[in-house]
Amino acid sequence: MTDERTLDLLEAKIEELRQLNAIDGMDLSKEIARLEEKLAVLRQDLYSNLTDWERVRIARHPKRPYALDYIASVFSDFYELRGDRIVGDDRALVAGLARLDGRPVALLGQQKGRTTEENKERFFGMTRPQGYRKAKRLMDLAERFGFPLVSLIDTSGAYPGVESEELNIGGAIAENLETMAGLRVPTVAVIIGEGGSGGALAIGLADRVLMLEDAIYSVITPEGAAAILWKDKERAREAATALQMTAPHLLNLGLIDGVIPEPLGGAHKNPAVTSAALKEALVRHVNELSAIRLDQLLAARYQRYRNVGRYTTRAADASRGAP
Amino acid sequence: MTDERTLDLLEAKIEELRQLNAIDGMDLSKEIARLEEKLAVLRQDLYSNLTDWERVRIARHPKRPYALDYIASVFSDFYELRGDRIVGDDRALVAGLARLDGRPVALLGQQKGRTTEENKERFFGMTRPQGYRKAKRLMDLAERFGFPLVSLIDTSGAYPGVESEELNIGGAIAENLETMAGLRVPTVAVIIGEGGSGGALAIGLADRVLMLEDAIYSVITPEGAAAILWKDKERAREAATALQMTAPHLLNLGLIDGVIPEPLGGAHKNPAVTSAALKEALVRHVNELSAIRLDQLLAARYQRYRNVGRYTTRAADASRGAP
Amino acid sequence: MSLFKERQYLRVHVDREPDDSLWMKCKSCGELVFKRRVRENSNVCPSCGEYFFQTSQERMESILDPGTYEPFGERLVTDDPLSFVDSRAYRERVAETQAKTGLDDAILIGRGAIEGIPVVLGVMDFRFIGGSMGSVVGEQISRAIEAAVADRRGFILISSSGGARIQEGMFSLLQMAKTVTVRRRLAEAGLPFVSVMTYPTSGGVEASIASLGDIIIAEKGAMIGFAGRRVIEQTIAEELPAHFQTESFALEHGQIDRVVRREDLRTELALALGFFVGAR
Amino acid sequence: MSLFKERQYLRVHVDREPDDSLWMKCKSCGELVFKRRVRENSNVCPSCGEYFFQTSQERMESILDPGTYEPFGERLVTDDPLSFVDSRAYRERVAETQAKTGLDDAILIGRGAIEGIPVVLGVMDFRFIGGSMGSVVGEQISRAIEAAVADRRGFILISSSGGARIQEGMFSLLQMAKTVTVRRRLAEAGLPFVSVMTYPTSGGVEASIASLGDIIIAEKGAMIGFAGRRVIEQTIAEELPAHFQTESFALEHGQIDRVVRREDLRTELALALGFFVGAR
Ligand SMILES: [Zn+2]
Ligand SMILES: [Zn+2]
Repeated sequence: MTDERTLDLLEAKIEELRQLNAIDGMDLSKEIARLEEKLAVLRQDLYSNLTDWERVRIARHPKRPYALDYIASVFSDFYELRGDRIVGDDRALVAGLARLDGRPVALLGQQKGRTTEENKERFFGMTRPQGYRKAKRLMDLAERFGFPLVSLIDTSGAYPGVESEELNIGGAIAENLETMAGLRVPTVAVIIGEGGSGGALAIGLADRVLMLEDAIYSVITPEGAAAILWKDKERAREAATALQMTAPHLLNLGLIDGVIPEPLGGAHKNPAVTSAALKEALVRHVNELSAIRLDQLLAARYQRYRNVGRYTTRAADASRGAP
Repeated sequence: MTDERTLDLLEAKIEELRQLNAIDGMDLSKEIARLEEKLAVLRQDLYSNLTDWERVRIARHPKRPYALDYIASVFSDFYELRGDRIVGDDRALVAGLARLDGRPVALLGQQKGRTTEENKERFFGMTRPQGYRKAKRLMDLAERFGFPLVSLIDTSGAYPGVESEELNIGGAIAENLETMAGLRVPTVAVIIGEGGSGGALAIGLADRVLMLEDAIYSVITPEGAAAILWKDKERAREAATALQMTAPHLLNLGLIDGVIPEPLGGAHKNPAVTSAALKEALVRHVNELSAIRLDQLLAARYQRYRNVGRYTTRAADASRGAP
Repeated sequence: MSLFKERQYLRVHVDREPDDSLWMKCKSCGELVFKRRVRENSNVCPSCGEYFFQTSQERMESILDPGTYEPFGERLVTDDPLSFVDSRAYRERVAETQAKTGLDDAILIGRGAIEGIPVVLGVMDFRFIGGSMGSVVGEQISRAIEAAVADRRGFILISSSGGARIQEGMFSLLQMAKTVTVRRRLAEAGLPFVSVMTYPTSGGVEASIASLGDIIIAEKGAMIGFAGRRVIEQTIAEELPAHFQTESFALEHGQIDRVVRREDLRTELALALGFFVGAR
Repeated sequence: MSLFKERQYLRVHVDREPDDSLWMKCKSCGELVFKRRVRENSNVCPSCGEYFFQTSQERMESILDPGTYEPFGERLVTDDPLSFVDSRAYRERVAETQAKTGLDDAILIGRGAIEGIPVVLGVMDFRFIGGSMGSVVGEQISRAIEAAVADRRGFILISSSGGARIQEGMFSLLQMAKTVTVRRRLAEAGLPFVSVMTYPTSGGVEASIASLGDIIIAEKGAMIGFAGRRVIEQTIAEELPAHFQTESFALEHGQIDRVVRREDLRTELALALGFFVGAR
């Protein structure tokens, strides 16, 4: 099958032809139209039958819109709040207040960098304890003022490092989970790119969990799973499939509430369209949740997470008993 | 007037005479009795008319019982809990659960060291952000389980250092104050030695604030005040008097609720007696507070701190207005 | 407190020109600048951007919508509860400072609006015994918060303080407890508290009310910290980092939300408060 | 998860002597020791103090008062929700582990008493796919907590886990959310949760339920941390401290309350629980 780069080249050629057409007055319009049709078919073929691994690649695409891109396009008046009040300010997790369709919300977003500079600042989008504790602060602020909480999740995982362990990153994640489990405001989480394990879930224990169509959400990276389970990093593709980490799979498994469509080829092919779809979904879900009585909202959240898991009851038998 | 050291020497001499008396069979008992009477009078003279500065010296006396001494003698089953769950464990503030006359309480104690080794470990009794955040954790635990909170205060102040500032020591103290202001359990604080400014108050915003008779509680050390206000460190004695930092003064000013008597010469002269008095006071106050309905307890605490301060209303006059 | 007296007034210069002069000379760039323009520019030099000292009255003016400042409540003066005398009597020191500044103590409180949003605003004044917090400052902050709760407005405190008012002893220390206790009422009422830290926000003020903002904003050039540099240097033999206790140090260490230029403070506050209008 | 398979079993050795032998040889001191004495001594070598591996059943026995252990609830087995196959089928791996250990999954739960204090106890078992937390572990922890709430008993969880059960994918990750959500019920009921961390307590278990104890106790020789050493070494080029992720590292960094020897764990738990008997 043709790959993304070839299609991009073809598109560029068509554009050149179009310019030629315009300048020289020679009529290539039919040929151009035919080429465009062909391109559309190829693109449809390529993207509508994406393998899980291709989705992984789109989810990590360096041109993919990041949290701050959506914060700028979906929300208005973003007012960033920084710092955990304890140790520092983690730039890999941005936080603040913003308006969603006019309504004030508390906002959390995991932010990757594009350049080397940015990645240094953003720790490649991997959240540190400082970030989780800042998130906790925002959760508390949201609760105090009744702001719905929106999380935009995009991280390959919590930052693994000596300082992270020294600052009790596990405890920080656990505390976020505990806080979100009881938070007395509506909460919506959207995986916009990579949902990397506990580092993602830490801000994702929400009333509604949505995914962009080409986002992934997984207990471990495909590479990590391949290394551990297959003892072979090269088998990440297989791992990606086996782990069912894409949005359609997770919707099918009943683990998420909705999939937000992306343009063919991924969000970066048309960020504006993606933003519009994201905004529509966020507004709808926040509105729905805000209409629910708080005790019912909390009861539903409790049931949702209390009941997650798949197991079967074994018939009691003689082998069971005190040790 | 005779000073403490001379009296200690005299006491040692009397003891030597007593031993001589026992060994040699020569009868010195009358002379010894007379010396003892004299010693008692001198001691009475010395200690019952303590100047404020003398109290400061007793409060800082290297033999003075420290928090862990009282924890061992006043409470039973002390079960130490360590760590702030974030950065570290401050050994200058010990925390845990214990029984007071059989009743479980949450306990905070600021702990100085006696040896160089101990002082290194205990940071000379100066609490760091890690300590205040551990205290916060204990406050939350006390609230969750309904344990009364008892603070034993003994610090020259919060630890001033680069790491303290980096870890937002001011914010940590402020958060403790906010937590104690709203804590839904009875709280008792006792200044057992030095109550050094914000570093002491951080665990001292309580329903009952008591002081050992020779303890001090001040907005600044006498030396610090002398340096700032008199531009002369040598004038610490004057500062000690002017600041009214002793227990009798503060009781008189209505800022504390009770003074726990110490033996002549200070707690270290008879730790057992001091412990007994401390225990009696703690049991009494915790019992009294526990009998009060929670909403009334919180209302009384609110009024107490809302109304502290001394000011006069000025007649409105023409000089007042918009700028 | 005079802890800060000998320290460099980072970017802050008191305007000492006689009041009837229309022009002043900027100590930083040397330019003669029109005083009214300076005032209108939040006491920032229109020529070089240097910050001049701003009194509490000037801050009130530069932050609130013109004509909306409304002082309220009673005028309070300290009782001098310890009859304190150091190199001179506290009572005299207060009286002299009152005469010189026209203030009753180290804070002004008032109602007003910022870009139309009603607020209660407290502004501390460093000229009054180093902006230190004694009985009057604690009481006025409490009254301001109570007024905010009664009116259902947000509360803004602009701190400029060396810490506690030593001369009031434990009465002063307990103002930390007092302001924090009353601050809880705002939270319970679902009303926002925005704390603005300026040069300097330290000691007992930093370790109580100022650090408890729902949002904490530092003015560029602020000094933020608990212990004074000298105390730290004396206690430990550590080298202090170059930007120690500056606003960038506080931002880097997660202690504040934002750093703003003084000229932008008003807009900044309006933006922040906007989120809370009509919340809960 | 097999993240820890190649790591040294710090002070932990699986007792591999055939079950019918009365004696075993300690791998540490070389002494032949009477197996029953080892059992009675919490699987600590009576000769040299070395810790041997303790199964969940052995832990139940060594912690609860004799004869008080009462398993409850239903026997649960995973559904293999992803029909997962790596180098082999997850279903087979589970069946084989069940046969080898006699366990249904990586946890045992039960009621019992510790020095007379009624408790609900959960004990994870590292032999079962690295003690990893999948659907069954999450559900059994939830049921244990619910039983504790119903009986008004404290809950104790003894963790020994490499983290999430990869083979259950997102179902596994969400057990973190599940256990934490249910854990709140204990807090609301005013009942204590004591978390005991042993070798190893890491990944998704460390970053959820295990870190939320009202009291957190580490067994001597525990490994406590979120990310595996290898992951950290690969991500960063940092030298790891010698005691990295040991119980003393966790204590030094404020993450746990206490470190206890395995022989003392039972007494320790009784002491801790004693404070909560009859509280609220
Ligand atoms: Zn200038
Ligand atoms: Zn041995």
